[in-house]
Amino acid sequence: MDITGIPFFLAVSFGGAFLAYLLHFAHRFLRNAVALLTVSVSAALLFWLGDETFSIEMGGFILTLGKTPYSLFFAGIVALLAVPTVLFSFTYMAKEERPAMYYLNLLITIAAMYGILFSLDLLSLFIFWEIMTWSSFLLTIHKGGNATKAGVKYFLYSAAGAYAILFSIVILFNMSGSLLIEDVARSFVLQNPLMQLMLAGTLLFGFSVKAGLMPMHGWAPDAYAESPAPFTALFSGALSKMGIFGMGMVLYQIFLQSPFSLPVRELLAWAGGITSALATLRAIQQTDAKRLLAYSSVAQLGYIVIGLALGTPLSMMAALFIALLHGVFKAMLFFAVGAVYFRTGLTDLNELRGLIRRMPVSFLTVLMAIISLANIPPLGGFVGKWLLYESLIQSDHYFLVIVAFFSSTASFLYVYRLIFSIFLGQEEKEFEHVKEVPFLTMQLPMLALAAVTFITGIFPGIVLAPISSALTYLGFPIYHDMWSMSMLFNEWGNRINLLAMISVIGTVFLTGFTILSLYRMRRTRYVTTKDIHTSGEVPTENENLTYAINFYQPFERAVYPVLSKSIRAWIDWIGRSVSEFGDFLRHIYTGDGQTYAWYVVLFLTFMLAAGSWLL
Amino acid sequence: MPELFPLSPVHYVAAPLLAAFLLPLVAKLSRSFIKILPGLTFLYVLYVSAVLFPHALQSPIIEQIAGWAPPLGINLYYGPMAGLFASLFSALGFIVWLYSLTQMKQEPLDRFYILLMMLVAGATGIVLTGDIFNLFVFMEITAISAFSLTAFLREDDKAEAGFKYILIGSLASTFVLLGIAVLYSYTGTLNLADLALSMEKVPLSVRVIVFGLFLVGFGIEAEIFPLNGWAPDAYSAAPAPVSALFAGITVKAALYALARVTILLFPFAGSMALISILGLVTLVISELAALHQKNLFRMLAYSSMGQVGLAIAALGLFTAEGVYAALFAMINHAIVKGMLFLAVFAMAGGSANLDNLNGMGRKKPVLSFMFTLGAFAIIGLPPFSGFWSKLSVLTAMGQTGNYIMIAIVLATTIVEATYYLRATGRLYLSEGSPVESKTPLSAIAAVAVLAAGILWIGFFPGSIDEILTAGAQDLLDTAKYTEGVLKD
Amino acid sequence: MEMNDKDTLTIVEHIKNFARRHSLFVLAYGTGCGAIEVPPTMTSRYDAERFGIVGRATPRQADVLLITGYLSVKTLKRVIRTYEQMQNPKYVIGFGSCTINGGMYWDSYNTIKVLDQYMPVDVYINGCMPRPESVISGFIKLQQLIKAGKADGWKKYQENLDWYRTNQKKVIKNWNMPDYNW
Amino acid sequence: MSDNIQNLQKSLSERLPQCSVKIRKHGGVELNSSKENLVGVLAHLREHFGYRHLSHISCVDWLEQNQFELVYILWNYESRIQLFVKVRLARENGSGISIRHLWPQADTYEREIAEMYGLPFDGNENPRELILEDWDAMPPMRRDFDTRAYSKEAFYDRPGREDAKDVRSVISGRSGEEIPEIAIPYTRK
Amino acid sequence: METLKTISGYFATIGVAFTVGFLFMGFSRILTARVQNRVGPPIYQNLLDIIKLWSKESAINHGLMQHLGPAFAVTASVTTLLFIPVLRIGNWFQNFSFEGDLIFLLYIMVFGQLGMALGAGQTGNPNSAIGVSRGLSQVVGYEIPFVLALTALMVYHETTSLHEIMAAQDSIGAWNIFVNPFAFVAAIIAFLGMTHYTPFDVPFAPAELASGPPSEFGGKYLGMMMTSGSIFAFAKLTLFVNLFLGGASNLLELLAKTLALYLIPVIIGIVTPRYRTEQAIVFFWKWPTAFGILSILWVVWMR
Repeated sequence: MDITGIPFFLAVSFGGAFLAYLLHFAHRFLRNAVALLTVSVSAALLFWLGDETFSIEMGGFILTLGKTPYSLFFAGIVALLAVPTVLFSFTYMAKEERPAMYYLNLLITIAAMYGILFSLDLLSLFIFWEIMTWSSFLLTIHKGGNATKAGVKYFLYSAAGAYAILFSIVILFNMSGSLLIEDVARSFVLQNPLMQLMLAGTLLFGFSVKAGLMPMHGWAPDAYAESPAPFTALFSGALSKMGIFGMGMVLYQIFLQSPFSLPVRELLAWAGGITSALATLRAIQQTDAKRLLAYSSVAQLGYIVIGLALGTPLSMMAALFIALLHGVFKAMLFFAVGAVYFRTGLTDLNELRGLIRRMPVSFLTVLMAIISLANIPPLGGFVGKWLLYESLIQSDHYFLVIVAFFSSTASFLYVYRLIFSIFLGQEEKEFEHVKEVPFLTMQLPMLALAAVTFITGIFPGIVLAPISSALTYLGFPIYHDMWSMSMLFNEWGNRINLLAMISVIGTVFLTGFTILSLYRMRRTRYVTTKDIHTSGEVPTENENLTYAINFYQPFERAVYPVLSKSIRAWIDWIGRSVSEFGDFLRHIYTGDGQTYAWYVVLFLTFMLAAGSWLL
Repeated sequence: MPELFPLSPVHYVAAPLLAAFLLPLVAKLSRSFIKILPGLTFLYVLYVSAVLFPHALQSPIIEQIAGWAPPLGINLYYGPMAGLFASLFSALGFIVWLYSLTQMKQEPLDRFYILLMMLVAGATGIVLTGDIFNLFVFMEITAISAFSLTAFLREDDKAEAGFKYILIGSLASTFVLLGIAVLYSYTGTLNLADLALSMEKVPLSVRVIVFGLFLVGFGIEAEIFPLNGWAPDAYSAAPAPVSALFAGITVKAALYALARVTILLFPFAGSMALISILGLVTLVISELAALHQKNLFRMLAYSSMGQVGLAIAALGLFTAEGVYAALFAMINHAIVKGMLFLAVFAMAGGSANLDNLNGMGRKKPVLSFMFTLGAFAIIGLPPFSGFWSKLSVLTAMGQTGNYIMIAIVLATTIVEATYYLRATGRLYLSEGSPVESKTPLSAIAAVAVLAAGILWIGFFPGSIDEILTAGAQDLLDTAKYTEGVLKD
Repeated sequence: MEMNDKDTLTIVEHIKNFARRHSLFVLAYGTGCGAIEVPPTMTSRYDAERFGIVGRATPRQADVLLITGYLSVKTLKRVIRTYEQMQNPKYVIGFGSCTINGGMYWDSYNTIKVLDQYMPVDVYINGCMPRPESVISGFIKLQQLIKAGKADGWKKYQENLDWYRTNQKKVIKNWNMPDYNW
Repeated sequence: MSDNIQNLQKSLSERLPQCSVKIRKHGGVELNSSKENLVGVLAHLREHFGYRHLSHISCVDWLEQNQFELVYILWNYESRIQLFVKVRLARENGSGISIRHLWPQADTYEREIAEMYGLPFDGNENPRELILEDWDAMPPMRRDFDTRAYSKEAFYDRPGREDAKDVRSVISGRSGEEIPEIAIPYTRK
Repeated sequence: METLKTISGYFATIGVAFTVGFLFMGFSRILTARVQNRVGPPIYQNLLDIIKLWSKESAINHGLMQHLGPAFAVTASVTTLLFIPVLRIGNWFQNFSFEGDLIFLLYIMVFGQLGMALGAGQTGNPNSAIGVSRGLSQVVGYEIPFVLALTALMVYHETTSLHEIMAAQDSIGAWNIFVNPFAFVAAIIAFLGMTHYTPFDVPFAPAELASGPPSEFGGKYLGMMMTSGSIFAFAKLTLFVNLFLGGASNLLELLAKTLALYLIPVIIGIVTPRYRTEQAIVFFWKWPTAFGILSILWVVWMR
């Protein structure tokens, strides 16, 4: 088999999954080694992936696989997160039950994501999409208990999305007679505009479910909160990006020529903006670290959708850049929260506190990640947001700028709450013996990703190069003077020099830090966090004065009119109503033989009456 | 054929019936024969299938009973479609036997196996026969053994369910018999092929009435809404292996009969649309009814009805793709639902509450895995068999431009996913009674065979493509059927 | 500029000294009736801010601890705690006769009588209660002491910590406070 | 008003025959109860006489009789008549009965009395310190506690006040004014 | 030589910023005192405070993050300053202003706040945490009108570079305060929030929160923060002058313009009581935001 071909690539990915599963029964170490090897080899193979396409017939349909620059970029995201995820799982999952199942599903999920990306036709995309859905569903319910509920919710939302996609696929197939995206796109433009709108609408709806776009985000908080932490990193970081991938494909490969393209994209951009704003507000309310991050993910994906929907080269660059960066820093955050959970068994922000001296590396990871998330220079997050704002302003979306900026600023609130509640505040006696997580399997993935945020902050060109080729593939004009290795330009010709920026920030920071450290160094004392000014009181050992509960009460009061309504509750209500209606329908089956006999007779009478009437 | 004695489709019916009559005698000799004989019978029938089915795919085998040529004599029509179903039935019979070896403990076992074999024989007879009265007889055989099996566990509520089944089932027989009588009075023939040719003798209004009678009669066995009231009770009352057979065999046989009769005798557009709509209604209502169901077997029963509704909806399209899809859905359903019934029974036993699944993921990992597999397959997730069947249904609908139907089917799939995943999730709940119990190998083997089928079709849907295409052709091509039967 | 015996002060230290005495951040520990005398001192009528005297709410930022009246044993513990949390150099002003000799609470079972037994007091302002004028004159006295380098209570406290601790522990039975380490 | 008090006294005597009821000179009604009846009486007053409000629990140290007297001051918002329920308890090894279940605020008063008089309350065991901190001497509000001696012993005196005399006696010595008996400082005999 | 000159330019900028910053703060204290019928401290009082704080003999911290907090703060203020063109002409006070743009400035300004918030968080003092909670909430309030105003300016001038916005206001008539008064109103109200003067000083409310976030900072840490605060005040004022008043061509002009601008929050601060956090947020989202939207509509109409 050609080792640069897609089949080999997928064979490695899927085969590794089953091999790891089988080897679990031989030895734990072997399983881990194979799992790590699988993801690393497939990540490495991405570099040598050949251009040729590959077709196979299955059930009367021709499935075509092949790579495009666009899919390669997303595959890069997957690979970038898959390796740390698997590495992080080793120690993390050692405590959990059914590790074999976990690795099987994890690796299948990863492989299915590659499959989605390398599908050139809609059906194989759908097949891999569903494989990804069920394997991630199984991962979500891995913990059992509450996770089951969350998992089912996730699956149902996903199923709604997936079947919307399938609906369109069937119709598109019927129209064009081919499943290849190119052919579909070609015959798509020949349809009447309303049909185009319907099809693109259902497709976009389906993909946006995975991306967690409001109002279809209801699964995200529960699923992210309940799934095992390493997988959550992949879930939020890479899996949700599949929705973005699909939306990009639909918008720019199929739907672009339609007369409805522009209004739909405009609508989508607003949906993204509103999603980011509302999800940010919800994130501020959360008291569970993982739920907080879940809402944050929804919000961040909202940004990506904004950029994706605007469709200017700059905005697309922004969208894809944020897609990568969000994957990285959200993975860091989920890893760190997972590390904390691993050591303390807690994710409740009201109970955690003061871990900074116990888990400094996790703290550093979270710090880097939230600086990146809050778009503060000099880390990578800033670059993405800069591109996004510039593109928004230059494409005359002034109010969208405000919405985006609002949620970006409001995101300081929840990131601060996250880092404060977990790591800062008074140290708790309960956590006295908490140790930092092991280096190789848990710290290393976190630190490696932290390094990525740092490097992309200085040299975004590393990421912008593949993005540019991906965008060129999608048909965007990318001029080579839009960016250089460490400089960005907007369409008005203004530039921002990231290298100068980091030098200034770095120099000033180091100077300030040195002055602070050296000046009266010997008279500077460390005191414990119990030694604080509390009107002269000494907090006893069991007293903890950290202010964590209802942390943003004033803010919540200010935005109460918005927060008092819930889309999720509304959708849940619909679900409940359907369920109750089903319950009601069950009364048809009374359990009484006479009734059933009457049904038969009445049905026959009805048939005969209808027949005679028709005649 | 270099056999000791010539194999013929008759053996499908004859062998189980013979074995059923022999069983009480054999039981006198040794108790252990009771268990072995049915297995041997099913194996033999499977062997017959293995030999005959490839031939049937090429050209239908038409067997005349007692040497009388049609239309005077009774004939068996063993075409691709019939062959497919007959093989499927005997295979399911074998698997259920395998499963019952250890899981079925309710005495008298000999009577259980007699009824089992009669059920299979009757259903196979429905599929094979070319004579409409014979069809009625076989239907009665099937129905009576089904009634008895429903009440086999001999508890009050089971008896009640059995009684309901008898009540409704006898209505069905009455209507079918009435229909046959009317047809006979007009045409003077009972042979299906001959009837098909002489249908113009029957006035249109009578045809409509007879169609209505047949629809109700077969519809009751095929679980069409609102005629399926018996089904939830019967499924939950019968021992699970029998329920698996209900889902896999009786319903399929009735569906076959309905399809065959409708296509041969009542090929007007209205009837097809009606069947399609009825299928959709059945699908929607059963899936919704299953949504809140706490009783596992009832849940599976509703789901069964839903799946049959899906198949009927596809069948009602009456295009080659539609029938192909319907066949695919039926096969998929027979395998998957059979497996689910068996797996659930092996895990939760007769107690059918959903809570009994709690924590099974730890106690019985293999069966839980199989259940999960089955649930995924029936929801229609790739790469399992259900996906391809559902996809073929959808494309068939798409080709006729019925986008609304597609939407309805997909929407019900979401409902289906809800309750199946709720059940799947239960498996992996942490709580649950910590009772350890070994599942016997035979049960696991039976379930595993079906699971292998799911995976096989899932990964190689092309492998049954040929059979299904031939089956669809066979069903739709009425001219070929009548010619084939009447040429001798 | 009046030089004390340390003529060797460098220019930097002069500046420091000047800044220290003209920027006094006051933490008013409002015990007893003296607390009510502080607001007029700070506000329009007496305007202590013209001397650079500003109120601060936390001991970490404050230079001057203003003890405005009698101290019960329970309060004394908090005052000591607060004093120890202040950063060097730090000054204490005892305010009113209660801090000097117990005042009207001289025979109470629960109030200490002499504050400088327990912590170093740089300036006492007598009176019961002293008026704002006296308070300001007390502050000016403190400024003079700082200028002369004599407001060195914090050094004394460091040097004689054991003595202070003995006295403190004599009245505060349950001594459960962090160590004083600067 | 006085009618009301009369009526109250009458109905109280009828309903609570185990207590002696009398009208106080300065308004209000006084009710003497025994320790055993106390909780029942208070509950009765609360439920049937509208005494919803417990204003205070006060303690009197009858050193000479070797008794503590607890005074429960109740208030009726409707009739606006204050009610004093008094109960005498043994001074040494005596104990009161907690009425926290009737009035939660009683907890504070009971803790104060327990701390200041050393009188424990059954049902309010081991209360946290309320006002004093780490007090290890005799409860300071007992009449046999000598505050001056304690203060002399515990706290440092600034030199220069050794000859301190009572201000009033100095003045009377100077002017010949007679000090009323009530103003003479209490000294232990 | 050129390098040396450039580097000395940085230091000169920082020096000027610091000096002007503390003088302005001293001035505001005097002004407040006069309004309250007091004499008030000398104008250099803030310098004395800062020197005193730096001359403190001891300092305590509760851990590395508290140690880093003031460093973050000073990084934010100095970086902001260095990326702002202080004067229109000459290259001494330009520093790095060609390398960044307004959006960068918006975000780097938050850097210090986040650092301070983290530092304050580590102290474990509940007052600090409450202050931070209020402060960050308030940021969300005032950033909205501020960004609306900035967007209006950026769109009007079709640039995100502060330089070009400044260059476009070459005559008094072209000053943005006259061209787009709505933007100015929105931005200046946001500026009130940014400066944390009353009525928006609830994060630091001394009587209520013991000065809020910095309540555990003393000695050199507080000194660093106050130093940084002085520089930051000047940087923000210069930014506003550049945005709305056409920048300045010499230091004197800059002083006059910044002082004029500075008087606005000071005078409003003297005479107003304090908003609660949610009131402040709602206020910011009401009037200034309305002005901000008007300013954008104004720009759209003008183009």
